[in-house]
Amino acid sequence: MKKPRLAVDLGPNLILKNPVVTASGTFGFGLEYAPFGDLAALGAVVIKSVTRHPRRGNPPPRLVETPAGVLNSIGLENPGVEKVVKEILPALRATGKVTVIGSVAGETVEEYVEVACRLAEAGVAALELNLSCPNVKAGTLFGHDPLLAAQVTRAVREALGDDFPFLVKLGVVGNDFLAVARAAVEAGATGLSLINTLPGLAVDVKRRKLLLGHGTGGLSGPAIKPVALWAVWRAHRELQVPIIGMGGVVSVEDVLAFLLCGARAVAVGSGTLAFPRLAWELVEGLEQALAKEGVEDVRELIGMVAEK
Amino acid sequence: MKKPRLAVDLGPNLILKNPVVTASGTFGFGLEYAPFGDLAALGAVVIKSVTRHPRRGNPPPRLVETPAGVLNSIGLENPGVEKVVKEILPALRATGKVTVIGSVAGETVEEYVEVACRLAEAGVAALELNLSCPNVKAGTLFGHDPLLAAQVTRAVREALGDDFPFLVKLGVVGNDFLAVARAAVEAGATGLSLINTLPGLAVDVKRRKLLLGHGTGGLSGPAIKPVALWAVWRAHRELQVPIIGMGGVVSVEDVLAFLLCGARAVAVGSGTLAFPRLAWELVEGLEQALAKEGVEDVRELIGMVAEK
Amino acid sequence: MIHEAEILSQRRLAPDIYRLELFAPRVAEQAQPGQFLMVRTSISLDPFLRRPLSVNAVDRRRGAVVLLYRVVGRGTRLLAERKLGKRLNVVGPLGRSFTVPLSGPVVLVAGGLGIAPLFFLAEVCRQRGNEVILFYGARSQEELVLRRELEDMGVKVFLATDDGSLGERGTVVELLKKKGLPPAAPVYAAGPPPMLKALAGTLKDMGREAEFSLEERMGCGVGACRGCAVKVREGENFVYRRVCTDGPVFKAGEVVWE
Amino acid sequence: MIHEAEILSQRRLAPDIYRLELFAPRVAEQAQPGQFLMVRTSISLDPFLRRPLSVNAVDRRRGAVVLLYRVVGRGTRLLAERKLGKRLNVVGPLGRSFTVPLSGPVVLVAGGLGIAPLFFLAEVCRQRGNEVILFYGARSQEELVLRRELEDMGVKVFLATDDGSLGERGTVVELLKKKGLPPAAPVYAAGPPPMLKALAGTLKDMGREAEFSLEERMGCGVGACRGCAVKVREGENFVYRRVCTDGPVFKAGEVVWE
Ligand SMILES: Cc1cc2nc3c(=O)[nH]c(=O)nc-3n(C[C@H](O)[C@H](O)[C@H](O)COP(=O)(O)OP(=O)(O)OC[C@H]3O[C@@H](n4cnc5c(N)ncnc54)[C@H](O)[C@@H]3O)c2cc1C
Ligand SMILES: Cc1cc2nc3c(=O)[nH]c(=O)nc-3n(C[C@H](O)[C@H](O)[C@H](O)COP(=O)(O)OP(=O)(O)OC[C@H]3O[C@@H](n4cnc5c(N)ncnc54)[C@H](O)[C@@H]3O)c2cc1C
Ligand SMILES: Cc1cc2nc3c(=O)[nH]c(=O)nc-3n(C[C@H](O)[C@H](O)[C@H](O)COP(=O)(O)O)c2cc1C
Ligand SMILES: Cc1cc2nc3c(=O)[nH]c(=O)nc-3n(C[C@H](O)[C@H](O)[C@H](O)COP(=O)(O)O)c2cc1C
Ligand code: FES
Ligand code: FES
Repeated sequence: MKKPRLAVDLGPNLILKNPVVTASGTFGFGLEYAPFGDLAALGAVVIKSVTRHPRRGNPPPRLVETPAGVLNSIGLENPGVEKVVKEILPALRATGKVTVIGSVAGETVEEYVEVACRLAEAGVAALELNLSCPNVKAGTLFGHDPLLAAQVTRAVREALGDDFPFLVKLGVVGNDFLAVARAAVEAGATGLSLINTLPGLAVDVKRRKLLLGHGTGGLSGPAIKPVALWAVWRAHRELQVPIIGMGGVVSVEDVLAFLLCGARAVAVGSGTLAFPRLAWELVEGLEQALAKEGVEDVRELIGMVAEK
Repeated sequence: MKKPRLAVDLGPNLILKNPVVTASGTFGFGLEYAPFGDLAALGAVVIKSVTRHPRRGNPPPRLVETPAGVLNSIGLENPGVEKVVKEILPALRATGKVTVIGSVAGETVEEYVEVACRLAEAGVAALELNLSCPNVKAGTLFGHDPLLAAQVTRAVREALGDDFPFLVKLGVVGNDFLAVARAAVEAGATGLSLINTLPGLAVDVKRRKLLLGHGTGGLSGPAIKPVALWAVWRAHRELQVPIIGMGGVVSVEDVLAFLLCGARAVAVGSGTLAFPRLAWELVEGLEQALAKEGVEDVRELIGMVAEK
Repeated sequence: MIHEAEILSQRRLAPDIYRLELFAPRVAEQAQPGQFLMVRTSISLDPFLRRPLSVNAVDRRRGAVVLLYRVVGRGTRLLAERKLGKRLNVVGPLGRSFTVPLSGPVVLVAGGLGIAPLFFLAEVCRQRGNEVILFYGARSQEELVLRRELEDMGVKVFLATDDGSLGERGTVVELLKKKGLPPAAPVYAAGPPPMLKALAGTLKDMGREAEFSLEERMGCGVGACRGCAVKVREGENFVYRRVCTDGPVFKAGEVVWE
Repeated sequence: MIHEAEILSQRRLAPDIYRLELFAPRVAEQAQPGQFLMVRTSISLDPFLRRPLSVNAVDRRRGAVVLLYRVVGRGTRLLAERKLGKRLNVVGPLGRSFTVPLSGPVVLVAGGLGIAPLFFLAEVCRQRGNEVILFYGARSQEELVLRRELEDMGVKVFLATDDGSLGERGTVVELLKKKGLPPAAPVYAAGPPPMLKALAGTLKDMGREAEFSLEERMGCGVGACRGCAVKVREGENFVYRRVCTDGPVFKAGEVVWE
C-alpha cells in the first residue's frame, strides 16, 4: 500500500506536515507533552494563548467535569509574551523541528498587535487571534462584534504584513459568528479556528453557589462536537477559507468528520487531557485509515461531505 | 416533616402546582406518556410545537445519539392546529386536570398569531412561542433578530390581550440571545423558555455524508446542560422575568441547579426519552430534597445561587 | 411498562451474537411477536438513549423474556458485558405485532438478526398449528443462529449464506425465488433494509401480501418524539409513520423504499 | 508514562474504601512517596477525565503498585467495579514527592484518605531507618484503614476518630496538640482542606516546618492545562501554582488558605 500524503496547507504560507494540531490551552507550551511523543511529528503545536503581561488566571476551582465534557475557567493564565519569547519558544525549538502556532489574546487592539508581532518575530509559523475567551473580562468583546473583529484583524494584518498567516478564533454562542467570521476574513485574516468553548456554568447545589471560582466557564470536549462540526461546515460553505476545526475530537473518525465538513486541519483539545498521546495516535490512525480506504491525499476529503 | 410548598408562578396569570414541566417535542401531546403516570401531577405538559397546517416533518434519519446527547431533526412534524384543537386537546383534557401549555411555531407573524389564538381559545393555560427551531427553513428567523422577535411578540400580545401568559423560546447559538430576549420581553412576552437545542450535525464518515436526513439538527441532552444553566443565569440577572429553564435535566440536582440559576420552572426534554417516568420522579424527588433540606417553599431557591 | 428485569442468563451464540434471558413476568405475559423493548444498556449518561430490541421468545411459565442481539456499537457492547443477576431496565412491550391467519401455512423470511422477531412468530404459529416455512439467510453458517431450535419445533427451514458455508450460496431472496412459495400463504419478513427492499420487489411481482418488521433509530419508543420516521405511501403522495407505534410491523406494499 | 496496568487485586477495606493493586513495573520502580497516577476509570466518554490517585505503596520485586481510594463519585465508583485481570490505563508517576531528612524522627499527620500517600512515606522512612510518628484521624474506627500494617512496620501510631470509636474522640489536629511533637522533627500531612488549614495554623504557632499534599480537580495532570491551581504566597502578593507539577506536595507555610 502506498503511503497516503498527509500534508495540508492553511493558505499559501502555512503548510503542515499533517492535519493534526493541538488546541490552544490544552497542550501548554508543548514542552509539558514532550515526554509523551515527538512534538515535531504533529502538524503543529498551537500554544496556550499569550498576553502582553503575565496573567495569573482565575481562582480555583478552574475545572469541572460535565457529561462527556469539561468546563474550564483558567482565565488565560500565562507568563506573558516576554517570557514566552525569551525562554519558552527557544526551549520548545530545542526539542526538534516543531511547527509552532502562536495564540494571541488581549484586551485592546494594541495588545493584540504587540503580542502578535513579538510572537511573529520570534519565529512562530503562524498565529491564532483568540477573540473568544469566555473566561476573562474583555475575552469575547472582539469576537462578538463584526466591526471590532474587523478592526483588530486589520490592525494585526497591517502590522504583520501581507504574507504572514494568521487565523481568527471564534466561539458560536451569543454572537452571529458567521458575520464576525466574514468581517475578519475581509479584514485580512488568513482563515478561521472554530470553535472555542461554549459558555457554561455548573452549580454546587449543596452550597447554593457557582462551582467554578470564576463563576462561569467554557464548555469543551465530546459534548460539543456536533456543534463544532456544524460551525465548521457552515463557515466552510459560506466563506471557503482555511479552517482549523476543533471541538470534542477523540478519534480518527472525528478527525475525518471535521475534514469532510471543511476543516483543513483538526485540533485536539480536551481529548489530550483524557488521552495524553491522542494527537500522535490520530496522526498514525489517520494515515492508516486513509491507506485502508485508498485515499492517496488527505486533501481529497476536505469539505467533501454530501448533504444527502 | 412539613410538606414543602412546590407551587410556582410564571407571571401573575400562570400558577403551576410544581415547577416540573415537559419540554416541547419530547413528550408528544402528553397522551403518549399517559400510560406512565398521571399527567395532572406534573407542573404542566408543554405539547409539541404546532403549526397552522399539518407538517409531515423531515426525512429520516431524524435522530442520532452523540456523546451524552441527542441530535434531532424532526422538522416540526405535527398534525396542524385544527386537529390539535379539535381532537388532541380534548383527549388530553379527558385524562384529568392537566395544565397544558401550547407551543406555537410558524413561518410568518400571521401564522404565529393565528395558531396562538386558536390554542388560547381552546383553553391552554399558557403558550410558548418557539422562535428557535433549528430544523425547518424559517425556524430561527424570528429568534435571531431582536426586531423580528419584537414584531411577532407584539402581534401575539395584541391578539391575545394583556392577560394571557406566553413565553418566548430561544436558542443561544448564532444570535445575541440576550438582545433578542430583551426585545421580546419589551414587546410583551410574559417570560422566556431557555434553551432550545443547539445547532449541530453528525457525519457518516464511511459514506461521506451528513447523517441526518435533513443534514443538520439540534443538540439536546446532558451534553448541553452547562450552556443551558449559563443562559438561564444570564437572562435571569439581566431581565428578571419568569423563565422556564431546560437543557439536559436528568436529576433532582439538575432541577435545583436550574431553579438556583433563576428558572421558575424546569422542563424535562431528552431525559424523558431515556427515562419515561423522569418528570414524575423529579416532582417526587424535589419534594423529598426540599423536605430534607428544610426548605418550606421552593420559591425560596429561585435565583439564589451565589457567585462565590 | 417500565421493568427492572433481572438477567437470568446470557449466552454467546456466534462471535457477535448474544441471547439474553430476563425475568420480566409482565412482559412475558403480554408480549406478542413483532413487539420490542426499549433497553437501557448503560449506567452512565453515555450512551444516553435506550436501544430497541425485539422480543425473541417468552416463557410465560417462568416469567422469562428472551432477547437476541448482535453487537454492532457501544450500546450492544455494554449489554454483552452485563452480568448475570444484575438488573436491566426495560420499557415494553411496545409496538404493533404481526397479524397472522388462524390457520394455514405462513412464510417467514429472515435476514441475519431479522430472526429475532421471526423466531417468536414461528413459535406462536407452530403452537397455533400453522404450517411454518422459513427462508433464513446470513453471512455464514455460524451466524445462522437458532436454526436447530426452529427445526425442532417443526418449522420447515431453507437456509442461505453469503459464503455458501451452509444452505444455498447467495441471498435469502434469491433462495425464496428459486424455491417458490405455497399458494396464498402470507409472508412475514425482517432483516436489513437492502434485503427487505429486494424482497418487497419480488413479492410485488409475485402479487403477494407481506408484513415487514422495520428498524429505525429511536428516541422515546412510545410515539412521542417522532424520531423514528419511515416513509409510507398515501395515495399519490407519502407521509411519515412512526416505526415505534405505527409499526414496527408494516405492510410491505405501503413502505416507500429509498 | 502511559501504562496499561493489569489489576492484580482489589479489596474493600471499609464500606467505601478500596485498595487496588496494579501490575506496573515501571511505575513501581520510579514512584516516590507523594507522587500520584492519573487513572482512567471509564471506558466510555462519561466520565471523561482521568482521576488523580496517590501511590499508596509499591512492591518493586513484584512490579506492583497499590492505590487506596474512597468511593465519592462516578469515577471512583466505576473503579470499584473493575474486575481482576482487566487492564487500567494509568499515567505516571506524576508530581513532586515529599522531601525527607536522611535520619531522625519524622511526624506524619493523616486525615481520612490522606493516609494514601503517607502510608507510602511511612514505609520508605522506616526502611531508611527514620523514626516515624503518625497522627491518624478518621470518622470512625472502621475508616482507620491500614493502621495494623503501619504498627507492624514500627510506626508509632496515635489515633483519633470523630465518634470516639477508636483512639481519642476529636480531630487529629487536637490530638497532635495534646500529644505534642518531638523537637525538630519535620511534619508531613495529607487530608481534607479544613484539617490541613487547621493544622497549618497549629504548626505555625509551634514554629514548625511542614509539607502538605494538596488536592484539586485536575485536567491533564502534567502541568499543561493550568486547571489545578492552588493559591501560594509570593512576597506580599500571591500566585497560582499547579498542584500536579509544582505539587502536590507544598510547604505548609506557602499555601494561602481561603
Ligand atoms: C423495532 C426494532 C427492533 C430491533 N430488534 C433488534 C433485535 O432483536 N436484535 C438486534 O440485534 N437488533 C435489533 N434492532 C436494532 C438495534 O436496535 C440496533 O442494532 C442497536 O440499537 C444498536 O445499538 P448500539 O449502541 O450497539 O449501536 P450504535 O453505536 O448506536 O450504532 C452502531 C451502528 O448501527 C447503526 N444503527 C444503530 N441503531 C440503528 C437503528 N435503529 N437502525 C438503523 N441503524 C442503526 C448506527 O448508525 C451505527 O452505524 C432493532 C431495531 C428496532 C428499531
Ligand atoms: C494529587 C491527588 C491525589 C489524590 N489521591 C487520592 C487517593 O490516593 N485516594 C483517594 O481516595 N482520593 C485521592 N484524591 C482525590 C480523588 O482524586 C477524588 O476523590 C476523585 O477524583 C473523585 O472522583 P469521582 O469521579 O469518584 O468523584 P466526582 O464524581 O468527580 O466528584 C465527587 C465529589 O468530589 C469532589 N471532587 C472530585 N475531585 C476532587 C478533587 N480533585 N479535589 C476536590 N474535590 C474533588 C467533587 O466536587 C464532588 O463533590 C487525590 C487527588 C489529588 C489531586
Ligand atoms: C483547559 C482549557 C484551556 C483552554 N485555553 C484556551 C486558550 O488559552 N486559548 C484558546 O484559544 N482556547 C483555549 N481553550 C479552548 C480550546 O483550544 C478549544 O477551542 C476547545 O476546548 C474546544 O476543543 P476541545 O473540545 O477539543 O477541547 C481551552 C480549552 C480548555 C479545555
Ligand atoms: C426530539 C426532540 C423534539 C423537539 N421538538 C421541539 C419542538 O417541537 N418545539 C420546541 O420548542 N422544542 C423542541 N425540542 C427542544 C426541547 O423542547 C428542549 O428545548 C431541548 O431539547 C433542550 O432540553 P433537553 O436537553 O432536556 O432535551 C425538541 C427536542 C427534541 C430532543
Ligand atoms: S421513537 Fe419516538 S416516536 Fe418513535
Ligand atoms: S492538571 Fe493540568 S496543569 Fe495541573
